[in-house]
Amino acid sequence: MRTRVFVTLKPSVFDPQGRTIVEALGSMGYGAVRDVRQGKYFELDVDAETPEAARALATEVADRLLANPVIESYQVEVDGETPQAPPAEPGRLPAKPARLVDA
Amino acid sequence: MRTRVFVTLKPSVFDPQGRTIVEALGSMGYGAVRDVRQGKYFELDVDAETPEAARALATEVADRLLANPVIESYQVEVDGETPQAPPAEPGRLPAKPARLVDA
Amino acid sequence: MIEQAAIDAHGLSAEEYRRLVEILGREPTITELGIFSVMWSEHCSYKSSRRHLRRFPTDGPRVLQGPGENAGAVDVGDGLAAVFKIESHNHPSFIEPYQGAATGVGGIIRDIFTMGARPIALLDSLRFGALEDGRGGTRADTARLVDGVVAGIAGYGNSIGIPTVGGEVAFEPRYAGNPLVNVFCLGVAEAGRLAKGVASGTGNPVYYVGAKTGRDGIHGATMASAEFDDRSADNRPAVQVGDPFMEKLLLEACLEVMETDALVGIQDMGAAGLTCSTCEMAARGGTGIDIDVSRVPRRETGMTPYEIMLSESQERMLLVVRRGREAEVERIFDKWDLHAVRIGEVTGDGLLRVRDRGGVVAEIPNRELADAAPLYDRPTRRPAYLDEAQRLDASALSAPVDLTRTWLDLLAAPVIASKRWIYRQYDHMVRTNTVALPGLGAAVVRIKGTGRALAMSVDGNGRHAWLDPREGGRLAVAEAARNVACAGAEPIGATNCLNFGNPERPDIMWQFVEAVDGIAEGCRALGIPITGGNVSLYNETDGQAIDPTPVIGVVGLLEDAGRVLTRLFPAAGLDVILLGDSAPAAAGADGLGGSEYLKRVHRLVRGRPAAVDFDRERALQRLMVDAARRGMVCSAHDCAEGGLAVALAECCIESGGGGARVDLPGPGGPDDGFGAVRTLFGESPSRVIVSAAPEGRAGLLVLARDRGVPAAVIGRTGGDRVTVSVAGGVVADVALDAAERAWTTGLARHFEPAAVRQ
Amino acid sequence: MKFAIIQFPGSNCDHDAYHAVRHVLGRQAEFVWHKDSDLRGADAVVLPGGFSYGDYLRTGAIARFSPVMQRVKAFADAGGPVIGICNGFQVLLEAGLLEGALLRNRRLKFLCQHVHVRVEETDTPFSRGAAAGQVLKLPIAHGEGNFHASPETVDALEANRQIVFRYCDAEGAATDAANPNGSLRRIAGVCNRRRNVVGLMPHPERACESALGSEDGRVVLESVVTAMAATGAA
Ligand SMILES: Nc1ncnc2c1ncn2[C@@H]1O[C@H](COP(=O)(O)OP(=O)(O)O)[C@@H](O)[C@H]1O
Ligand SMILES: [Mg+2]
Repeated sequence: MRTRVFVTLKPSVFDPQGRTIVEALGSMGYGAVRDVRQGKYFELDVDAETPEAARALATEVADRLLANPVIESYQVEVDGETPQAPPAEPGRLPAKPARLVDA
Repeated sequence: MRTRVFVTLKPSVFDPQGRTIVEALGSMGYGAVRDVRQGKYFELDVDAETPEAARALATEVADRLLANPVIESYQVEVDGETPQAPPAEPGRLPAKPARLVDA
Repeated sequence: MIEQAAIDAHGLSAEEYRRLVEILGREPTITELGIFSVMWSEHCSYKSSRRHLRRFPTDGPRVLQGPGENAGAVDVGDGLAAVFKIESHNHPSFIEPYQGAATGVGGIIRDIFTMGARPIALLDSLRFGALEDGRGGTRADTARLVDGVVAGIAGYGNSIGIPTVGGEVAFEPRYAGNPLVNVFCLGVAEAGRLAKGVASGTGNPVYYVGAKTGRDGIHGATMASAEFDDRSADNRPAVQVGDPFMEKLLLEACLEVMETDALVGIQDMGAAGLTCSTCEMAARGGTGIDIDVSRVPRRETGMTPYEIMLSESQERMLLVVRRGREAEVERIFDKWDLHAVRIGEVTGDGLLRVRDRGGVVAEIPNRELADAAPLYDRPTRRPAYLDEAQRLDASALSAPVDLTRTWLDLLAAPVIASKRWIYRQYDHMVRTNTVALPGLGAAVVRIKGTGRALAMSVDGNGRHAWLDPREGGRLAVAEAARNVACAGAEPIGATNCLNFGNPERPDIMWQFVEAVDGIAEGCRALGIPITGGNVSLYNETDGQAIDPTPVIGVVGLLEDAGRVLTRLFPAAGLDVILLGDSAPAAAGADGLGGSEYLKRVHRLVRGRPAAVDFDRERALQRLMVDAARRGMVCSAHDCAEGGLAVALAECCIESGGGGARVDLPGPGGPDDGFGAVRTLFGESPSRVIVSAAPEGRAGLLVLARDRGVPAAVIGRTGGDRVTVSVAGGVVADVALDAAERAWTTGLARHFEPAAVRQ
Repeated sequence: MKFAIIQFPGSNCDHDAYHAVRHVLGRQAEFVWHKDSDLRGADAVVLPGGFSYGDYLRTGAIARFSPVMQRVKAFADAGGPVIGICNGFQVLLEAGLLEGALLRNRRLKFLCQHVHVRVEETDTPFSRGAAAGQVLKLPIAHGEGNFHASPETVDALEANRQIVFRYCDAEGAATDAANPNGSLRRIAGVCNRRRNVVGLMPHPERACESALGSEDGRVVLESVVTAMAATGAA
């Protein structure tokens, strides 16, 4: 089952890469890009019966390996799973991550 | 306007990070995770009137800077925008990215 | 009115608070309370250690800058100065190994270029829990820590382009909950142009340059002075992400500014950030400083003056510039896409005045703030464990039957085995000065434009110090200096990093005082001045203190970079000569106390480490330097962990000389069954294995006799085996490739397959 | 004969290249800041190693947009010799002056060590001084040197003899063990079709003096000197 994990630096943590990218974009004439934060994106192929089981496994894996809970938050998404509140519009991630784990 | 860009290695490109993660997971007892591909995830704050304008700008930026077309594909998402075909089920990314640029 | 709760929260004692009110002549504002709390923290004020550090010898003919500035400096000829210092980043590295180690590297590099020196070398001294058994933490935990710390040092050092050319690493159970990450940095400056962290010249503008200020590490300084417990999770927001790219720009821009004479003073913002840099610079200049925090570039919104003053955001510098030269300085920073902001000016009133949009939020006499921190003479008591721990009766043990197996086993011990897995993750060649690669002995970098080179070694054995803190300090000085002398360099200066537990515990304080005295004795005896250092206390987790760990960094000068020596036997058919005592003591535990052999074979940490005789040590080191200068020897390696047998194998491994066959004198007296063990694996100090060609040999033996250094030709290089006999009888004999295999895989095998969390 | 050494923010082997050219080879060298828009009449251009822009986003991804790169491109289009070392190689790939890309090393770790490469092609300005098949001992120091390109591209590189350096063992044998980073077909360095632009991961400028463990890198830099001498610039 295809499962996605998004890992981002906690909002309070400085993101040097993002800052450098914004500045580069500025000098390239893309001043309209006001801010950039860079994170990691993982596509997992999980062997699970149900989306719920896939989510549980992916969450555990994200927690133990994919994300560094000290400075990062993560969010898990499973194909064919109806997301938790807040209900998202079609075709996009919830504006606020469905399950933001802020260890 | 909040815009997201996902950059992933093309399927044809070997992903040493993903491979290492799968192996590590295997040794940690997570054999159920059959495959992992690691990509990059960017959150852009774009100054634009419409979602369409934001997408256009983000796409240009992804194309010129954020992704390397030789090895990577990217996908752009804009808050409050209805995605292009294939229509996606609620709350998840289209199984095939909406606009996969495979230069 | 400040409540008691606030005072406690800031870790100020009632006495300290009384002193603070007395200095101000009134109750402090909350911003002032915060400022005092960080300046008077152990980390910034050295209140427990300062009076003891005064016992270090700190002057000598070459000393250009002793303790007190951002780093020390010694004269290395040609009008140049070597600027160096060592710093710890232990607590942050435990909380977040990669970022903690990375920002530690960034911090010490700033200390060096702040002095106007171009950093050219880094060394790292690391301590972790046991890799081989899970005591005090699982192997996996330790492996992950090591992996993260090494990656963090590499990530920062490689990016900024300063080679990490050497270091040391050890694994002991007592570091499991509190690893040590000490980083040494050395730079080269024009002796006449050392920059100082001083604010002088009333009316001169004060500039802020570098990264924007965020809520990073607020109370980081006090955190680094508080024991860990389960609540230390709450400190996690104090974790910072290093930005080596920003620091690279800062480094280049600051050195460019220093080329001009527009700069009055400069200091980096490290622990206690803007607070520490402003008040220390003014205190040194005997001036006042007046800044407005509303001009400080901020990364986050709604930051209070308190937060801005206490923030420990990385990669920030404070400069005092000559009035009228502002444009010039700003232009240089602009070139590097850095934006220097004028945040205030130097005043004559001796006060640190902090404003927010004009309004005064803090006003503190600088000198008192910087220098009047209460100093403590903490009580000491000899630890109860010592009597038992120091007792070692060899006759109660059974000596191993197969010494060859013991030998191989020791070669595979993580502390002895090749550290290649670590140093090949470090760019140790950038700047093309590295004339002795890591893994070959002391690190040696040439000084371009001169014929000279500098050798460096960082050493310290916590196990020795735990068994005898004073001797541990003496041994650390002796080994670091010996390593440098073995490269052919004359030791000319030292720095130290003192890693201990909670100084409020008398037994810990005793360890500290003893170690300091041992280091002082050693440096005096060898004539090596201490030009600076760092103290890291409260290295405890849940009441469990680390092994007392004094780490010494010694810098040596090679007049001729072309004459550098390494451990490697360069060819077959050379004489193998042992400098120093070859005959082990007849009986007893000499050389076995606290040894790697005892730990590995008998699982014992016991006895007294063999004492250094500094007359012998000095004679040996002077002999080494002269012999190297005169080209009498082809290689040199000191006997350290694992003793003579391990050192001999290390001279052969990966060398061009093949193996070696040596014969050693037996114990002078009745053998208690441990004679051969002591000869092979005993760790008595002041011994060096050299190789020499026939021409060099004769001269060396004469020179050694004149200097009163025992020198014995014990064998020859060559063949594909390493063989040791005692009094004519072979006691251990190993195939070189087997020894090589044990030594090269001993550490690396704990980290394959490539580790986790990228 | 003058070398231009490009300095990007974060370049850190710029002074090493300068030292090798100026003090070892005894040739003229000048630094060119990335914001400059002229190459000071240099006869050859060096893009040095390091971490331009911290290697943030992707190695070389941001540096490629520096103003000076337009000049470098024009210089290359006019047939001028350009060499990219390590990060410089990565910049040339991102800028499209060379074909392919560099991924993370297969074992993910940064690697600093001496390796051996075989000189596959001797008709580039940076290899003409070497003998075909000559084995060079050079240092590498990178975390992302794992050369990759589509099968078609690699076949084209082979067909056009654009693979200039390949990892090998000390005897020149093509073994997988000798491939430090997992590069496709053990590619350590390539050139463009016109053969005047060369990029490689190993550091020849770190191997120009015996005191540093190898002098094998000299031939790479000396080649371009003779190449230019041949064209009259000397
Ligand atoms: N953490 C490390 N980082 C870099 N180099 C290291 C590290 N640990 C050990 N080394 C290198 O490995 C070699 C052996 O280290 P060590 O066993 O401490 O030598 P010695 O016993 O002579 O002090 C030295 O050249 C040292 O610089
Ligand atoms: Mg050592």
